Order: sequence, then structure tokens, then C-alpha cells
Amino acid sequence: MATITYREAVVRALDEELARDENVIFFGEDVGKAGGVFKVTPGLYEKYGADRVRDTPISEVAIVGAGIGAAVTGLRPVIELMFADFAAVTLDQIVNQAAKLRYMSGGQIKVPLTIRAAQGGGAGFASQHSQCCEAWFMQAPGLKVAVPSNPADVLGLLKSAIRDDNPVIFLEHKNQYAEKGEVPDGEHLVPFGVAKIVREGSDVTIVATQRMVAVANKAAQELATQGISCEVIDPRTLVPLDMDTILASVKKTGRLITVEEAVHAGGWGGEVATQVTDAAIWYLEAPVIRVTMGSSNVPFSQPLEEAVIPDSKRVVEAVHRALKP
Amino acid sequence: MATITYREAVVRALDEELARDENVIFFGEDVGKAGGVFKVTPGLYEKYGADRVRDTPISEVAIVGAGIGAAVTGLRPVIELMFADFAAVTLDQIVNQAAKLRYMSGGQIKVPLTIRAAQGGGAGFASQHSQCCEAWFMQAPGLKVAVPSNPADVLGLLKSAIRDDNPVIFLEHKNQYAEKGEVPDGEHLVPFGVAKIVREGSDVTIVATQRMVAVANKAAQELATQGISCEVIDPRTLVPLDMDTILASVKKTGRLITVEEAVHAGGWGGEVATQVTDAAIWYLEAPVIRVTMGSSNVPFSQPLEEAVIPDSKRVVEAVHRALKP
Amino acid sequence: MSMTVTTTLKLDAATRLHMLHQMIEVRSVEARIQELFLENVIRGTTHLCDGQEAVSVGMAAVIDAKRGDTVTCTYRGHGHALALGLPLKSMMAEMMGKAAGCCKGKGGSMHLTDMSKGLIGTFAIVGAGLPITNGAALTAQIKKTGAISISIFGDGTANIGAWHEAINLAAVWKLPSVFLCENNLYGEYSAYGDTAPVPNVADRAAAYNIPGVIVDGQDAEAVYAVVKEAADRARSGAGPTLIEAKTYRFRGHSRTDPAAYRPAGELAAWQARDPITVLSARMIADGQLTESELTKMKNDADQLVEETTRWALEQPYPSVDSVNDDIWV
Amino acid sequence: MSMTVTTTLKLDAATRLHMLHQMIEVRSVEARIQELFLENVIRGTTHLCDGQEAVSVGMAAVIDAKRGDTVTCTYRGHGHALALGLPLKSMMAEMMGKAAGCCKGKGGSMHLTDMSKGLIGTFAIVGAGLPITNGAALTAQIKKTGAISISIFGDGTANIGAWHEAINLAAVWKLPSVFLCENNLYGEYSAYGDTAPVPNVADRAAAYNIPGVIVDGQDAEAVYAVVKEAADRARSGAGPTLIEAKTYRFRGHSRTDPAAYRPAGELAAWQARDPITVLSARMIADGQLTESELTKMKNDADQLVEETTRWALEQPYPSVDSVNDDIWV
Ligand SMILES: Cc1ncc(C[n+]2csc(CCOP(=O)(O)OP(=O)(O)O)c2C)c(N)n1
Ligand SMILES: Cc1ncc(C[n+]2csc(CCOP(=O)(O)OP(=O)(O)O)c2C)c(N)n1
Ligand SMILES: [Mg+2]
Ligand SMILES: [Mg+2]
Repeated sequence: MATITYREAVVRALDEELARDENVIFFGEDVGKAGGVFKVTPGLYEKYGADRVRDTPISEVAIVGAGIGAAVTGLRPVIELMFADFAAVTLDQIVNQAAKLRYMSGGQIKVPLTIRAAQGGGAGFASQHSQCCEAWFMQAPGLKVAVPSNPADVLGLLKSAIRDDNPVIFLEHKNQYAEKGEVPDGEHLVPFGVAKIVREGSDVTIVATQRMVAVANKAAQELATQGISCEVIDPRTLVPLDMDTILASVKKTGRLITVEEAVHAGGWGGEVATQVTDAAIWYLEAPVIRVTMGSSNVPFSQPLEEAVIPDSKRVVEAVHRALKP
Repeated sequence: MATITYREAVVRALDEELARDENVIFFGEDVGKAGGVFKVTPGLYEKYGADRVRDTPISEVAIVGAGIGAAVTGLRPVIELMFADFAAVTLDQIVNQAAKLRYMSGGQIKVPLTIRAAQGGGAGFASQHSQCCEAWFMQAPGLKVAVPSNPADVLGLLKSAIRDDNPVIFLEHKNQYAEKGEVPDGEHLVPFGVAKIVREGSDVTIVATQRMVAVANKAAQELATQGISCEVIDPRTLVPLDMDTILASVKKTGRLITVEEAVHAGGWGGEVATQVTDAAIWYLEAPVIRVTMGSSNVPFSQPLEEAVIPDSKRVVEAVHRALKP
Repeated sequence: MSMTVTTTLKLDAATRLHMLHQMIEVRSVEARIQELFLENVIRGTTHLCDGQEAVSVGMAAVIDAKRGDTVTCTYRGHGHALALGLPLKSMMAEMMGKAAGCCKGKGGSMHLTDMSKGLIGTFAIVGAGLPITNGAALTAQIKKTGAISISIFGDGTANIGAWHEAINLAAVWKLPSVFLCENNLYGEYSAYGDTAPVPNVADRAAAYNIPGVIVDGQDAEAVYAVVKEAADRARSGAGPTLIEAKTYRFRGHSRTDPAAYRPAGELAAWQARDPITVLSARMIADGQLTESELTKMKNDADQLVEETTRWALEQPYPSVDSVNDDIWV
Repeated sequence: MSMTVTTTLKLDAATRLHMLHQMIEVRSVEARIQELFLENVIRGTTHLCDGQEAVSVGMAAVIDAKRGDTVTCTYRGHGHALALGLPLKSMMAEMMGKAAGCCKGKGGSMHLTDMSKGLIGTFAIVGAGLPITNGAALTAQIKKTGAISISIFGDGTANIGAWHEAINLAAVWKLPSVFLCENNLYGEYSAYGDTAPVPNVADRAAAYNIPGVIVDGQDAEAVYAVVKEAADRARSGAGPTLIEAKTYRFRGHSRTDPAAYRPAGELAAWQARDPITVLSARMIADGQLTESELTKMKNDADQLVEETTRWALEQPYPSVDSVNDDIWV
């Protein structure tokens, strides 16, 4: 067991897969010579050379398209879009092309492409550099979506993403890059579609992703001191989504709270909640509560930004409300 | 009361607003000289001239951007993106710029822009020309979203959209253009955020939009013959969303079914359903069921396309399930 | 500035005959498809290419799928697909949404695909194919296969961002990409000159420091020559070329377009340079073909298309259970 | 091909003094902002413009907000905003996310906006400002106000689709837009030549059949001259111009960038052509300024910035209840 940062987990996964399979290539804006804007990919350019690790012009449409075409013809490209917000300039290539080519071609085409991007707020980057964008991708059947919350999952999920024959959107939380965590020694792969029960509990089920996992845990700890037992679940991948684990937990606790660092409409919490209220409503002993950013944009000013992003206080309130007789 | 088509309602709304306010302009690909790819805008170019009604190059980013800049500086542009699927090539201008400029500028900027696009399947246009895209826009606070289901609402909502000081996404269903309906004589405005109870009922609440309203009605008629009374609600606008009307109905019926011509994840049904299960779960006597396209793309082949798009049979099944003791 | 190439290259009789044969077949297919649409046997929309067949066959003659050469094209792709070798049956069945179609009925007219023939995608979003061709070219560059990738698109496409980004990236990375523009004078119902500020699409090549070549799109041999030269250049590592084939669609943009926007006489003037006539006349002059052989070729093509149509009509639709197949690997 | 303009225009002493004063103020502000970031008084990120001040003041001297002239710029916009007249207090408060900021603390460094000064937006998405400038130009064209709109962007931006689409539309519609590129040799950490295949951004103007002009971005008067000419051309209805100002940022791309990628001596060479020195030397030579006056101007600027900083530090944050204000009209 070594302790590494979320950032180091990214580069380790890329390094291991670039070394393992010569068909793996990696490109994006300033990911090569400079080692990435988030300093996430240092050394890869020097180690694997200018052919396999490339800097690109500022051309997200061309970057994703090149990734698709290379994947269709036999490579396993990993591309970086830097800030996930920038996916909006190339959404067509992602949701209309990468996601649908296999379907439209009747299964002739395979797109083993991994698209990395950093999302999330909390650092004062304002409205155009702070969004959580998973919803854009969950709506495109054909795309898998990973949202790792810790270094071990970054490592294991990114390696699985690169080996997956489907296009994968790999969303890193930019405010977690410095977070440390233990990772197993040797090869570490985390399968898609397997949620992690981060904390066991019996009174309330809390589903959270990325930075919100820690927020949920903090709330759970505080609630434990009040004799309230929370089960915290991290889906780890949103497509595929491990509803079995979530449903089993809700059937046990009878209460569901989702915690999202995203706007309410279209968020993954809606998918989790509606699958639960369709399949397990008779088990529910409380309203299903979604803790989200509501209908807010991410402001620059610190107190305002802290007000829109869910914190443990809001999770605690939600749990109390769910437990109100 | 005149009877006009959904298509004619679009051009009537544009004509009335272009005539009423010289600040209203209209542009897009082939909307002028040719009268639009869906033959929705004939005569406007001849009537209002090449300055106010313009054909553009195939440049959706430039089109939306020009609409934003013109709106910010005092005009009330209406632009057409033809197929809503194409919004994916310019999503940044829509969700990162149009939606956020006012917020990021601390309220200095106003963007009275109306973006028209035709969405929906059923005509054999395959995966890249048949999507319902409302979810992309609902997730961007600052954008209003209209989804008219009949000629009167097209007329009244489009006129309201053009007069709105916020950016509005106006989604027409391309398979409804030929549908006829009555429209009031004289000026007809429909306010945003006011749902329409299309059919009153007491056993089940069915919320549906656009082509699914007719599907829900058909199911309701069939169910009526079985002694089951359905209330069918058409929200008409998804942002703002009239939850009061929906909640009142669910509190009366105790059962909620949403019918969407879209993929399950991220759909508006998730927003409706989770707001209900948060605010009114104690009124629910059945699982909340969402009838959607599940996790499918829209295929070309007719029998396959008919299989993915919800029909009245699936709605009837859902109602029966909701009524199962 | 771009240069105009008027080639005097003469291909051997066999190659010419093959090209002529393909063009005649495409012409016959397009006519039949239009009828089938009007009869509502085929649904949705279609974008016919008759008048532009020389581009399809000139381009296809350069492609070697075995080596890994690839092509991306647009919804106006029937001719390109057939010229690349997509079996007529697979295409006709696909047009009707039948299980025997190349895409199992899921793609239809706008998404013909045949990986075995190098046709890695037909894109219905304007400009979407160019960036993807770069990716195929990138694979060739990294794996040193000597393969190239050709992206075919129309004149109106030169105004969309994807076009600019893709050509720029290919130029910067010296990718073995070939950008082949079919300038048929219109983008939908808009004349080229109404939406672009430069006389020729190829004039824009200078902005990427790559060659811009204009060729007679009605002359299959001339198209072959410039595409071959661009392909050789790409294989040599010298990077991409932007080719503009001046051509014309004999029909409207899509099924529903009567093409009323065309000036009187324009169609007739272009029909006078029908690519089938251009090549067949040359072959007759060179003693490689007789009028009666030409007539027979046309009749044979019509008959083949008719038989294939009947065959396709009898094919079953895909089973409804297959609707969610092929979303995931 | 683009043409290089070396102007000999001499502005009057008052205008020169105003430009010099603004450049000195911007320089002082940027230095202070960098400190405040390092002290974590300002959060997030910032993109300083020192070294590029001549572009800001030369551009701003052409803008008449009263007439309706507008500007869109980028996250590297402090200098442009101040030169256009954004009050220093509004800016400093905004940098700290205070209620007194021009955007009430919601925008920060990357989104400075002042509608009253014609600054209709500062965009943090590369290329996003150009299409929006066209819209402002469209309003001017339709309302015949005689106004123009300038979009300012960097060299790396010329590779993104929005750039191509916007310049093309402006050329086709002959919009009164002016596209002003600050070529500071780098896009983030990438040298211009590594991501573009042409020597100059302005070389691409030919692809849109509009003038492409290269100007010394360290010479405020030269920048003024070319922007003025482009603005007059736009007002006359002749359409847009693409201007490339050759300049250099004296610091890294953003707060966290040590700019290790710069070749040795490059910074020094450009500092030798510091825009403040270029103009002040000329004024001293022309007897319009003395060394001591110059020194006093710099000290006064530092003092003003210091006072404004202290003022801003004492300003309150916006109330948390305001977080959802200004999403909707
Ligand atoms: C991004 C996008 N915008 C608009 C359309 C609608 N559309 C389909 S074909 C077409 C015209 C394309 O013209 P051109 O590139 O000249 O090709 P041609 O049809 O003439 O072969 C347009 C605008 C589209 N499919 N995709
Ligand atoms: C669409 C998009 N892609 C990438 C980025 C990240 N980014 C911010 S600034 C920048 C470099 C821009 O370079 P240039 O246009 O030369 O402007 P400069 O910063 O040098 O003034 C990049 C890549 C972005 N903000 N938006
Ligand atoms: Mg064309
Ligand atoms: Mg730069």
C-alpha cells in the first residue's frame, strides 16, 4: 500500500497503460512538453516520445475527432480536454459521433477512446471553469462515464477506461488533485458499474460522488454522534450505474439522499432517485431528498461559491428532514 | 377561432413580432430566401427584407454568437438552428455564454435571444437528426425552455419568448409541423411557467410534452373505457416548470407517470418526479413511473424507431402497473 | 492561392471501363431511390449525388482498403459508398431499413458504413467527418502503415469550425489526410457565393500552408489524378492537400427540394458535361467503347438495380429485439 | 498575404500622455495583483498582461462607447478593461470578489465587464468572444449607428472553430467588426509555431478576403493607427479587418506558470522594447516628458494602486442571499 495523490494516480495510470500497450496514445493541449495544465501528466512526453504523447493546437473539435478516428482504426487514444466545461465546444463529436458511431453502423465500428477532463468548483474559477458536466454525457447512450473520488479509484478506473472498447468520459475533480490516498501495490483495476459502500449504516442511504463523498462522510460522522447511522455509497461510475447496490441499501434504510455538485435539473441524482421510486417506493419511509446546487451558476466570490456548492451542513439538514416523523 | 397548422403558427408568431417590434430580427441557415428547411418561415424574407431576415453560412457557433451579441446590444434576435441535434456543435455559445453572461456580469447584461430548433423522432431521420434535446438546456440556469405541443401554444409561447428578456430555447417537434389546431383570433400570448391540464382525471396524473401529449391522451381515452380516469398535464415550458399544477394533481390522484420522447437519464421526467418525491411522497399510492426511450439511440429502420419512441400501449401498461394493488 | 489542374492523364481501358461502369450504376441507383422515396417505400430523407459520380469513382480508384486507406463522407454518400465497393444489396437493404443492410437498418441513407471497404463513416452533421479522418490518418502515421485517409465534404462545409480545426491540425501534424471538397455550387438552397467570401474553397488552403487544388469534378480521370497526387504526397509524409472538385448535383439538395433557386439553363449547362458522357465520349473516341456497348451497360445497370430493389423489398426488417444491440461493445 | 504596417503617426502630446499614464497604471496594477494572488488575497486564477499594454491603450483610444462602439476580450483583460475606462476600484473589488466589484463579485478576473464603457464581455472560453462581437456589429449595421465592435484574442485562438466561423460571417455580411489578435508568441505553454502552420495569424485574412495587418504591438501609436484605420473601414461599410499585434507577455500564462519554456534571452529582448519605454522615450525625445515626470507618474500609479487595494480589501463581500440574483432578468 503506497500513499499517492489523486494527481499522481492519473499519471501512474497513464504511464502503466502507455507502457503496457503500444496502441495507447495520449494527446491534448499542453499535456506533453509542459506536463499538463494541472501538472497531471509530467514525464510522459519524455518517456514515450512526441509520436505517442502530443501537444495539440487549441482545437477541441479536432482533438476529439482525432481521438475518435484513431480509436476506430485500431489505437486506444486517451485525450484531455483540460476543463470539462470546454466539452461544450465539442459536444457534437462526443455525443453525436463517438457515442453513436457503433450504433449507426450496426456494430461495425468500435471506439475505444478515453476522454479525460477536470470538472468541479470550489477554487474561484467562476462560471465557465467550475461546472460538473456528467449530465451532458449520461444522456448519450454509448458513452461510459467515470467520476472517481479518490486516488485508488482514479488509478483503477482510468486503467479500466483505457482498456474498455467503448468511449469513456473520465471526469477528474480539479479540486481533488492534491488529495492523498492509499493505492494497492501492483496492478490495480477497478471495474465499471460497481459502486463502493464507503460507510455502512442503517438509517439513511446517502449517494454521493467525487468531492461530495467526503462531504457526505463528514455529515455521516457528525450524525453518528447524534445516534444516526448513515450508509454512504459512491457509485464511482455513472454509466454503467450500479443500481443494485443502491437499491439494496435503500431497502435496508428506507431513506435516500443524493448529494451532487451540479444543478438539480438533469443531474445523476434524478436518475438514481427515479429508479428507486419506480422499483422500491414501498420501502421508502421518507421523501427522497436531492442535495444539489439547485438552479445556480458557480460564482467567483468565495462566500457565494461556498453557498452554492453543497456542504456537510446541508447534508445533515437533509438527513434530519428525512428522519422527521 | 381559426384552424392552422403547427407550422403556420410558427410563421404567424414570427410575422406578428417582426411587424410589432423593429428590434426583432430573424436569421439562420436557409430561413430567408428559401423559407426554411421545414418550410416554416415562408414570406418573411420578402416582407421584412434582407436586413432583418437573413440567411447564414453553415456556422452554428457564429449564428448563436451573433444572436447573443445582437441581443446584448439592443435587438431581439430570433435564430433557427434547424435540427436541435445541431445545438451540440454550438452548445458552448448557448450554455456557457448566452445562459451565463448576465450572471457573470453581475446583472449588467441582458440577452433577449430566442433560439428555435426542431427536435424529435418518428420520421426516419436516424440518430443524428431525431433527438429530443431539452435536457441539454434545462441544465443551464439562465435559459428558459419551451416545448409546445400544439399550434396555439406554438403561437402564444413563441411570441412570449421573443418578448422575454432572457434567452429562450424554443423547441418545435418536427413531426408535428403538419398538425392542425385552433388558435384564438387576435393577439394570443401564452405565459411561460403555466402548465395546461389537457384532460382532467382522478386516478393517475400523466405529465407529457409535445408529441407525447397526444400519446398520453390516446392512452387516457383507452383507459377511460376501462373505468380508469387519467389527468393529462402538458407543462408547455420546462424552464420555468409549473410544479404547482403538477403537485396539486398528484396530491389528488396519488399516482404520477411521466412520458418523454428522450433517453431516461437526465430527462425532464427526472426533474418532475424528484420534485414530487421530495415534496409530496406521502401522497403517492404507487411507484413513480417514467415512460422514456430508456437508454436507446434513435434507429433509422421504421419498426425499430417505433419500438424506441413511447406509444400509448406503453403508457397504458404503466398506468396499469401504477394501479396494481 | 489555389491552382487549377487540368490533367491530360489517360487511364488504361480497363480502369476507364470500371469507372464508367460504376458511374452508370450509381446513376441508375439514384434514380430508383428517388422513385422509392416518392412511393414511400423508403422513408426519412435522402441526398442524391447524380451529376457528381466522377468524384466518387476518381476518389475510390485511389483507395486501397487492404493497406488501411480510409474514407469519411457525408449524407450525400451513395456514390462514394458504391464506388468504394459497398455491395449494392447491402446498400439497398439499408436504404429500406432492412436487417440485411450494411448497418442492419440502423443507419439508413445518411450513415452508410463499410469498414471492410475503408468507409469508416458517413456523417450527417456538417463537418463532423474531417476531424475523424485525421484520427485515421494519425493511426497510419503512428503505425507507419503508409495508409491515407480521405474526407469528402461539400462547399458549404468550408464555413464550419470543424473544417478549420481539422485542416489546421492535419497541417500542423503533417497527417496523411486528403480533404476532398465537392463544390456543387450550393449548400442546401444557398449559392456558394452567398455564404463564402472567396471565389474558391481551395483558396483557403494558403491559410494552412498546404496545397490547394481545383479540378474538373465532371472528369473522373482528372479527379483520379489529383487525388492520387495528394495521396502520394500524404504517404510521403508531406502532409495534407485540399482538393476542390467543381461539380454539380443534377437534383435538389434532398428529396423534398425542387431546386427552384437554380438560374434557368444552369442545370442544362452542367448536364452537357455529364460525367458519364465526358468519360464515355473519350472512350468512344479512343476506340475503347461503342455506343451500343454504352447503351447495354446502362440497360444492364437498370436491370441489376431493379433486381436488387426487388430483392431488398423482400428482405425482412430487423427484429425489434435488436433495437438496443450495438449501443455497447 | 498580410501586410506589415509601420506607422509614423504622431499623436498629440495630451493623447500620448493619457496613453502613457494608462500603461503605467496597468503595469502597476498587474504587479500588485500578482502579489495579492501569492498572498492568497485573490483566489482562482489570473492572466496578467504586462508587456502588452500598448495594445490595450491603442485599441481603447479608438473606442467611443457613447456612439455604441463595443469590445469583447479575453481572461487576459485587465489592461483592456482599465484602458476602456473601467474604474480601478470596480476592478480591484471584483478581483477580490467584493460586492463593489463591476460584476458584484460574480465574475472575477476572467469576466470583467462594463457595459457603460462598451466592454460587453470578457470571455474565458477561447474564441467565444469573436462571434459575439459580430452580433454587436450586426446591431450597429442594422440600426446604422456607425458603431463598430472590436474582438481581442490571442494567437492560439486562431486555431479554434469559433474564430473561423466568426471571421467568415463578418466577411460575408460585411459587418463592422475588427478582429484584433495579440500575438504574444505563446498559447499557454505552446509556442505559436508549434500549433499553427503559417508564420503570421494575419496571413489567414486572405481566406476571408479581408485585409490582414501586422503591427508592432509594443508601439501604442502604431496600434492606434491600424485599429483606427480598421475601424474607419468598418464604419464605411467595407467590412472587417484582421489585425495582428506582435507583442509579448512579460509573465507566465497564468498565476501558476513560471514560463520555463521560454528560450534564454527572449524576455530580456522584449523588455528592451517595453511599450512604456517605447512611448516615453519618444515623448522625451519630442520634449513632451522628462525623466523625473516619468518617475513621478510611476510612483503616483503605485500609490493609487496601493490605496485602491487597501480600499478594496476593506470592502464587504456580497451577501450570500445575492447568490441567485442576476440569473434571470
Ligand atoms: C452542423 C450542421 N448544420 C446544418 C446541417 C444541415 N445541412 C445538411 S446538408 C447541409 C448543406 C451542406 O452543404 P455542402 O457542404 O455544400 O454539401 P452538399 O449537400 O452540397 O453536398 C446543411 C446545412 C447539418 N447537417 N449539420
Ligand atoms: C475552448 C477552450 N480551450 C482551452 C482553454 C484553456 N486556455 C485558456 S487560455 C489558453 C491559451 C490561449 O492562448 P492565446 O489565444 O494565445 O491567448 P493568450 O493567453 O496568449 O493571451 C487556453 C488553451 C479555454 N479557456 N477554452
Ligand atoms: Mg454543396
Ligand atoms: Mg498567446
